[in-house]
Amino acid sequence: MKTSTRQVGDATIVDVVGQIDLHSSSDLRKVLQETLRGKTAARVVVNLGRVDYIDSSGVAALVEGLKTSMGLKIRFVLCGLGPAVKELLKLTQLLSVFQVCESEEQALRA
Amino acid sequence: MKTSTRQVGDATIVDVVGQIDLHSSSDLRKVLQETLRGKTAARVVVNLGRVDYIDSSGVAALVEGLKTSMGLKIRFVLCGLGPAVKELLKLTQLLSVFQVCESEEQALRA
Amino acid sequence: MNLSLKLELPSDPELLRVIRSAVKEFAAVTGFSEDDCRSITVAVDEALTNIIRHAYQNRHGEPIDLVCRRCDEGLEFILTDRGQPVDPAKLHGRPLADVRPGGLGMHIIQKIMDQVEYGQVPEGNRLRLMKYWKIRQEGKS
Amino acid sequence: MNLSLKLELPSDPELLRVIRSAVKEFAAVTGFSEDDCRSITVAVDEALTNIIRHAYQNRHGEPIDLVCRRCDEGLEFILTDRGQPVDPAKLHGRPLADVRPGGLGMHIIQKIMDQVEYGQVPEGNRLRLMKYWKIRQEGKS
Ligand SMILES: Nc1ncnc2c1ncn2[C@@H]1O[C@H](COP(=O)(O)OP(=O)(O)O)[C@@H](O)[C@H]1O
Ligand SMILES: Nc1ncnc2c1ncn2[C@@H]1O[C@H](COP(=O)(O)OP(=O)(O)O)[C@@H](O)[C@H]1O
Repeated sequence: MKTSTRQVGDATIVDVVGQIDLHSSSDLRKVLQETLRGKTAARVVVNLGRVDYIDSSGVAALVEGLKTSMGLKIRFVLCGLGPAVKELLKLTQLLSVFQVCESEEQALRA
Repeated sequence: MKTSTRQVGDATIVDVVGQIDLHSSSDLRKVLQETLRGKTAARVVVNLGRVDYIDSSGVAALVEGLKTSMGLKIRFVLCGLGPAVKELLKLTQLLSVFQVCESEEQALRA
Repeated sequence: MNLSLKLELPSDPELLRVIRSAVKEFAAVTGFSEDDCRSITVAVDEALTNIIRHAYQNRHGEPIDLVCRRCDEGLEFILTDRGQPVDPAKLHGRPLADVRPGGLGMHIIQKIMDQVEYGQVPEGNRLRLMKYWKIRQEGKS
Repeated sequence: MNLSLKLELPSDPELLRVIRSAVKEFAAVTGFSEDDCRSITVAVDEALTNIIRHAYQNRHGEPIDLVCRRCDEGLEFILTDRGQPVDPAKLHGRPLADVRPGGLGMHIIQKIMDQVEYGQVPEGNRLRLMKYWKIRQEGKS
């Protein structure tokens, strides 16, 4: 898994590529927490379009990001979910807990 | 691995999909031999565009097809070679032995 | 026809993607659909993750055995470790409505697999996961 | 850092794609390029194919062990079988200029791998394949 961040207007986009599992989820957790707490972006969009695997530890990193964002009143949006990510969020009944958009453009407006 | 054949003018196209290895190469061998010997096509095109793996037993099936085609004076053309197929043919010094085209259209005219 | 593959791996998270790719292909070879292959892979991955985190408390280099077996009823996975045994009282995970990080692995495994059995054998802790063929699965509901 | 994975499989061609996917991911985890991962996978696959065809004369269900190991020098694969030992006189394959089906496996293995060693151990026949890290590989030429 690799992550990188981009600034688009008042939003920070976190691009995630690869497989999120016990080996990599702590990196994702760290990036999300730093992005949320570091700058004062009004909105953080996590682009999962190139993630082909996620496990429960990856979902935990996303849930923790969501919790932090709520405390800081930052919008936290997921976008580009492929079948692997979507299925795991459904299975864990978390799909409705997150704000989820199809595309990055929608996530920037949502 | 799955194979199917189509007729285009005086050519028979053999579409191959998947991985060609010790488990599947005998099927490929059979299809190629039957196609070459069965009908009297002037040209047999093997479309390998959706083959993502080939081993030496798969290459052997292609070499045998080529030999049969030469005996029967049928044109035998390979097309759509991906990196896995191309590399193995290079490694075994067989890339120049076969008539190879980029696209199916070229293979039908070659 | 029976077909089985045994993997002996250390409890190293780096290897999880290697095991996942083998499990996914094994499920594909035995005839499961792409969706089933994907979810079966998740279940085995979560089981391995739990062994690394809980049985071995994140210590790397400890032995885990994974046997994948195609049998008459479906696909069976047997995981064996020599770490701390499971505490049945803790095994259930958290209520899903209580949204917080963690506590999801057991839910995932149980939703995907048809049988989930923890036990003790002379070699250590044993977890058996079973996924029935679709026909059986439909029959069971 | 050392990392190793052992696979115990029957001599069944159906499983080859499962082993290939594990070998490819193992090579990726250890840091080889995509091209190298692909060719390393071919070499191990050809070695397994030879064991099934020659050592076990196409009998299925016979035991093969494959150990994949990341070590200081590179990636090592050790294959062990209990079939017919190799006849060193036959091992070379055919001259490549003589175009006919078959006789290519050994060429492929030898071109891809940096070391190819056949030997006998108490458990049976042993084949050791070694691929050095790129730096070493460049140094060697
Ligand atoms: N293989 C195991 N060995 C020991 N304990 C386990 C194992 N798997 C699960 N457990 C116990 O079950 C609990 C619930 O597991 P799980 O639902 O995966 O959530 P989490 O791992 O995030 O706590 C764990 O916290 C742990 O106490
Ligand atoms: N694992 C093995 N056990 C026994 N004999 C082997 C083994 N691998 C290769 N050989 C011998 O080496 C020869 C050359 O092998 P190879 O180049 O792969 O071509 P092919 O397998 O098509 O004959 C084989 O025909 C066989 O006699």
